Amino acid sequence: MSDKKYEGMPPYAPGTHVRESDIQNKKIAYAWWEPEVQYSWSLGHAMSKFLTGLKAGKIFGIHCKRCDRILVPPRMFCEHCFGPTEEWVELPDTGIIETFSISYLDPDARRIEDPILVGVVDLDGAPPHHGFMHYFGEMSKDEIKIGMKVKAVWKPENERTGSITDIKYFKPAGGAD
Amino acid sequence: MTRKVCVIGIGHTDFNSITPDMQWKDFMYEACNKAYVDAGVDPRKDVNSFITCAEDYWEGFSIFDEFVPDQIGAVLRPCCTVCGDGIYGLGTAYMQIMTEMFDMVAVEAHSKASDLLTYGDIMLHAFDPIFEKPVSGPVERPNYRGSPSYPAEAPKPFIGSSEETERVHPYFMAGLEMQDYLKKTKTTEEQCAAVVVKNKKNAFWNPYADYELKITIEDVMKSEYLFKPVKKLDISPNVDGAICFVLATEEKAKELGIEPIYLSGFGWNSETPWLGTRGFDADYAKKSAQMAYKMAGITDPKKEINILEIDDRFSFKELQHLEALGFADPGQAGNMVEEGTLDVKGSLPTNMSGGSLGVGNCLEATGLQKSLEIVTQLRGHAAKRQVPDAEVGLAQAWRGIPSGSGAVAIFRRG
Amino acid sequence: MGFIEKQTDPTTPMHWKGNMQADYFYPAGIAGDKFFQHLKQNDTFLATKCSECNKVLFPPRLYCEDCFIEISNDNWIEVPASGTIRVFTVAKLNAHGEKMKEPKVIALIDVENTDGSTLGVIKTQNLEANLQGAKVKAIFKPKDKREGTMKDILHFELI
Amino acid sequence: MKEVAVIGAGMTLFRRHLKETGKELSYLATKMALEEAGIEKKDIDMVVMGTAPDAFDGTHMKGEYLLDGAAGVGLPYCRVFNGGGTGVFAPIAGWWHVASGVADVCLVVAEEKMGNCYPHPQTAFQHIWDPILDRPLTPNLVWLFAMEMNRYMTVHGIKEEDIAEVAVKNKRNAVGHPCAQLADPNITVEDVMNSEMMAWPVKRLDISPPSDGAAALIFCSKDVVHKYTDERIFVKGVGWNIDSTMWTNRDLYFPDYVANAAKMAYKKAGITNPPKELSFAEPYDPFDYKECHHMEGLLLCEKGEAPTLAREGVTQRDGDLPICPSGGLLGVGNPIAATMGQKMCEVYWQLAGKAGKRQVPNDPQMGLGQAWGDIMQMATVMILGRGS
Repeated sequence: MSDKKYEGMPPYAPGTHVRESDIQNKKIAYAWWEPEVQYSWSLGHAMSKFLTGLKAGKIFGIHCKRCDRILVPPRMFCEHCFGPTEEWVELPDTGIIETFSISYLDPDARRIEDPILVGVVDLDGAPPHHGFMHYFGEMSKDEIKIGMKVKAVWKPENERTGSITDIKYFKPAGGAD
Repeated sequence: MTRKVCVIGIGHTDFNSITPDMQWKDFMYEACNKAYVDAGVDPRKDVNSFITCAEDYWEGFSIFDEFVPDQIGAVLRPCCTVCGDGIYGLGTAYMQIMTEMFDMVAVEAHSKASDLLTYGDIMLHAFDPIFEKPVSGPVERPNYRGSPSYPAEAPKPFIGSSEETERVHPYFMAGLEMQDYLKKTKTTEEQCAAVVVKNKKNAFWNPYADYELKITIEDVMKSEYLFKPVKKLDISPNVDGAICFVLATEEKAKELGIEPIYLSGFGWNSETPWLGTRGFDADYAKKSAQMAYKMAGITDPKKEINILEIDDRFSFKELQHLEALGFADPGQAGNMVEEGTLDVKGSLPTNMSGGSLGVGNCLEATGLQKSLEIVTQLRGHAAKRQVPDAEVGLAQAWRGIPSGSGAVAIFRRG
Repeated sequence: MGFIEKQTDPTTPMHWKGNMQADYFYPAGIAGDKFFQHLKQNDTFLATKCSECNKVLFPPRLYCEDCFIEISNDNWIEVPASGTIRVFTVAKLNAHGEKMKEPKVIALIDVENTDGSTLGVIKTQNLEANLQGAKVKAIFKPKDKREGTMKDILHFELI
Repeated sequence: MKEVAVIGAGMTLFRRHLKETGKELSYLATKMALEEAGIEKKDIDMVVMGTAPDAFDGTHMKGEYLLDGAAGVGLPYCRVFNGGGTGVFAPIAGWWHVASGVADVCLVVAEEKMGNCYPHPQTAFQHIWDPILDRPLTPNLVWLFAMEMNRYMTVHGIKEEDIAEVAVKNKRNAVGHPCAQLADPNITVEDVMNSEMMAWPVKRLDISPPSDGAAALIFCSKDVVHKYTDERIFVKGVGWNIDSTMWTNRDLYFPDYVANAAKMAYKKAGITNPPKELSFAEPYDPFDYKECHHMEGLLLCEKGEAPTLAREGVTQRDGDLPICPSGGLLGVGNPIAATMGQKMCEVYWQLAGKAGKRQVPNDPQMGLGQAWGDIMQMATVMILGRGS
C-alpha cells in the first residue's frame, strides 16, 4: 500500500502544457497527416424514398401499424416494437418549432455576425415531438420561439437534388401557437 | 451455482461484395431479426443487454455507437459498442451474463466494406502517426477532395513535405510478415497456396460464401505478386455481411426449449503496437488461446477440439495461427494442409466455411463469421460441409493490419 | 418481423457520399521530441535502454512497455542510422488499390546496436534481389532542410 | 457475482494541447494509479481502454495504437466506446471484467487527445451527425446542446442566470484541482452571462473546453483486496442505457435514458432515496445546463428543480447535496473519455478521503458518477460506496 501524504489528490498532475504559439512556431517536434477518408453509404429503401420525395417537394413518413405511429424521417422498421413499418404517408410541409438555437458560429466554429436560426421542426401529421432538424428563415432572432407555426420554403424544382437541403428553410406560417 | 453461457440464436445476412440496396441500419436489422427469430425471443422484452462490435472509421462516423440501438432492438436498454472483433463482443456478453445482472445478451458485428471508398487509406490511418505513417508516402492528402476549409487566423502548421505522389497500400505489412513467417518456419509459398485452394473449395458448400473458386496450387503460384511474397490470391477480398448472436444462461435456453451450444471459453490478447518491436509469431493468438483453454478446461487442444475456424485473411495467417494455437509445431502446419489433415475428412477440419478467403474478409465481423460456422457445425446444420460428430469447436480472429491483437472462442455441444 | 418493402428499382438513389476528412498534427511526445530534435542536427539515431530488462528500445520511448518503468535521461544512447534488413516486400499497389507508378520496396530494418527496428523505404534498382540480411544506411535530407519528422529520412540505401 | 473494489486512480494534467503522445499520457495516468494501488504491471489480469472518437486523436483503431501506454502489451486488452459516456462506461466494463470472475485485477485507462484534430476538434464533431439528414445542413456541435438547453429551459421556465450558477460553482470548485484547465476563484454569474454568445442560449462560459488528458482506475475482486489496501471502497451499482438514434423524434426536455440507467444502478445498490442516500454526485457537466438536466435524470431532484438547487447553494461542496465537487468538466476540462478523472476517479478519491482541498465534508459514504454520450442518447452511471 502506498504511504503517500495526500495534500489533494491527484498527488501530482503529470503532463507538459503546449501553447498554440509553440505549435505555430514549431517549438515542439510533431508529425502531420491528412487522411483520405471517404464513404459512399448505401441509402436503403426508406432514405431513398424520403430523398426522392423531397426532390418532388413532398415529405414522406411511414406508418408503424403496431404502435400506430408515423415515423418521420421514415425507416423500414420501428425501433419501439422492432416490427416492420408499412404504409407510406405524405405529410404536410408545415409544423411547429420544437426547439431552436440562434447560432453565431458557422460549421467551422468561426464567428458570424448574422446568426443562423436552426432547430427541430415538429411536423404536422406526425406524433408530437417527431420531425427533423432544419433552418428557419424570414423571421428575426427576436421573433423565433418554441411552438411557432412554420412552413417549408422549397428550392425551385430544377435546383432540387434529393437532399434535406431541397427545403431552404422553414418560415413563419402565421397564427400563434 | 456458477452460470453457464450458451448460444441460443444466430442470424446473418447474405454475404456479398456489394449490398447497395441496404443501409447499414437495415443490414444490421436483418441479421439481428433472424437471430431473434432463431432463438424465439422478442428483443424488446427478453434481451437484457446489447453489444455491437465496430470501429468508427470502418463505418464513417465519429461516434458509431449513436447509429446502433434502433436496428438491434436496444432503444432505452443497456447497449454499448466494443471496439474489437466480434469475438470480443462474445466475451463481453459472457462476462455480462456471469455478473448475474443479465440473462440474455445480443452481440452484433458487421462489415459494410463496400461503403468505404478509401479502404487502404483508412487502414493506413491506423499506423503510428509519428514513426510509421510517414514511411507510406506523402503526408499531405494525395487527392485533395472536399476537405473542410480553415479559419484564416490558423494557417496550417504543415511539415514533412516530400516528392512522393502516392501512398503505399497497407497490405505491405502482410508481405513483411509473410516473409518473416516463411523464413522462420521454412514453410513454402506452395503450402500457403494450398490453404487458398482448400478454403476456396470449401466455400462451394457454404451457401453464404461469396468467393468460392475452383483452382489449383499452380494457379495460385502464377497469380501476381502484389506485396511479395503475398500474391493476389493469397489475400481475402472484402465482403459485406452482418451477423448477430444471442447468448443466454443455460436455464434460459432450457426454458426456451433450445439445444444449447455452450460458449465454454474465450480469450483475447495483444502484442505491442510498435511494428519494429513485434515478434511476428502471432503471440496474440497463442496467449488468447491459453486464456480460452484455461477457461474451457482444455488441456490437450489437439485431442479435445474437433473443428477449427481460424483467421485466414492472408493465406499464411491460417498456418501461422494453427501453430500459435498449438495445433501444429512451428513449421508443421504447411505439411498438415498438404496432407489433407485440415480437410473435411481430415483429423482437424479447418475453415469449413471457406474462411475469409472463401467467404470474404468481413472486417470486425470476422470472428462472428468464424463462430457462426462453428455453431452451425455443432448444431449439425452444415449440410454438405458437415463435420461428423463435432463436439468442440474453436473460432479465432485477428484484428487485421496493423494490429497485433486477436481473440479466441471455444464452443461445446451440450 | 422482417421488411415489408425493399428497394427493387435500381434507378432510384442508392448512395450518399460523405467523408471524415480532417487534418491532424501529432505532437511527437516527450521521447519523440528528443529523438527528432537530435535528428535535425545529426546523422544518427537516439535509442532508449530499459534499466530493468536491458532492452535497447527503438524508436525511443518514455517508458518500457514490458517492465512498465520510466526510462531516465541517462539511459538515452546514440546509435548509428544504419542496420540490417530483417524482412522486405515489394509493394505494387497504392492505397487506392491501383498499381503504383513504381513498385516500392519497404523493409523492416533492425537498427544497429538496438533491439528495435524501423520501417524504411529501400532505394534499389534490382527488384528481384533477396535483400534479407543486407546492410543499409539512412540517407537524410540536407541539415538545413530538416524539420524533425520521419520525412527527414529520404530513404535507406544498401551499403 | 464477485464484489468489486477500487484500489487506485490516476490522472494527468488537462490542457488544450499536451506535449505527450496519447500513449505517453496513458502511461502517466496508469503509472499514477499503479503507484497508488501499490501494484505493478504483472499484477494486472486484464485491461480496459476507454477512448472516444478516433477522429480526435487521428488514429484508426485508436485502442490498438494506445495499448502499450495502457500496460496492455501481452495482456487481454479491449476497448469500449460510447461517445462521451465512455468516461463512466470504461469503469463499468472494468467492473464486469472483475464481477464476472474472469479477472481478479483489472486496469481501466481512459485517454483523449482532442488537440490533434487541426485546427479544432469541431471538424471531428461534424462527423457525429447523421450523414444524410444532418450533415448537409453543416451543423455545429454547439447547436445540439443549444437546442436541448432551449427545450429544457422553455418547458420548465428556467432562467439562464440560474443555469449560470452551475458554471460558477464548478469553475470555483476546480480551484483545488491540480489538473484543472479552467479553474477560476473569482468568476461570477455576470461573467458567464456576459461571455460571448456562441449559439443562444449557449455562451462561451457555459461550455467546457476541449482538452488532452488521460485517467486510470484499478479494480480488484473483494477476494484479493486485502493484499493491496486497507481501504474498502466498492462498486455498489452500475447502469447504462441508450435511447434512439432519432433524436428529432423525442422530447429533449428530460433524459429518459439517464433515468433508466440510474434506476438500474440504484436497484443494484439498494438505493431507494437517492438524494438522501448519496453523499455527493458527479453528474456529467460538459455544459452547465447538462448538470441540471442530469441531476433530474438521476432522480436527485424534481424535474425543473435543479437550477433552483444551484441558486440556493444546495449543490455547493459544503451544501446538502454536493454536485461536481471535483470542478467537473466545466472547471477541470473535457477530454471526452478521460473525464473519468473527474467522475469515477474523483468519487474514489472523495470516498477514500484523499481529495485534499476538494474533500466533501462529513465523511462521505456513497458517491455517484455519471456520464452521457452519443447524440444525446447514452447514459452511464456508477455508484461507489464504502464497505467492510
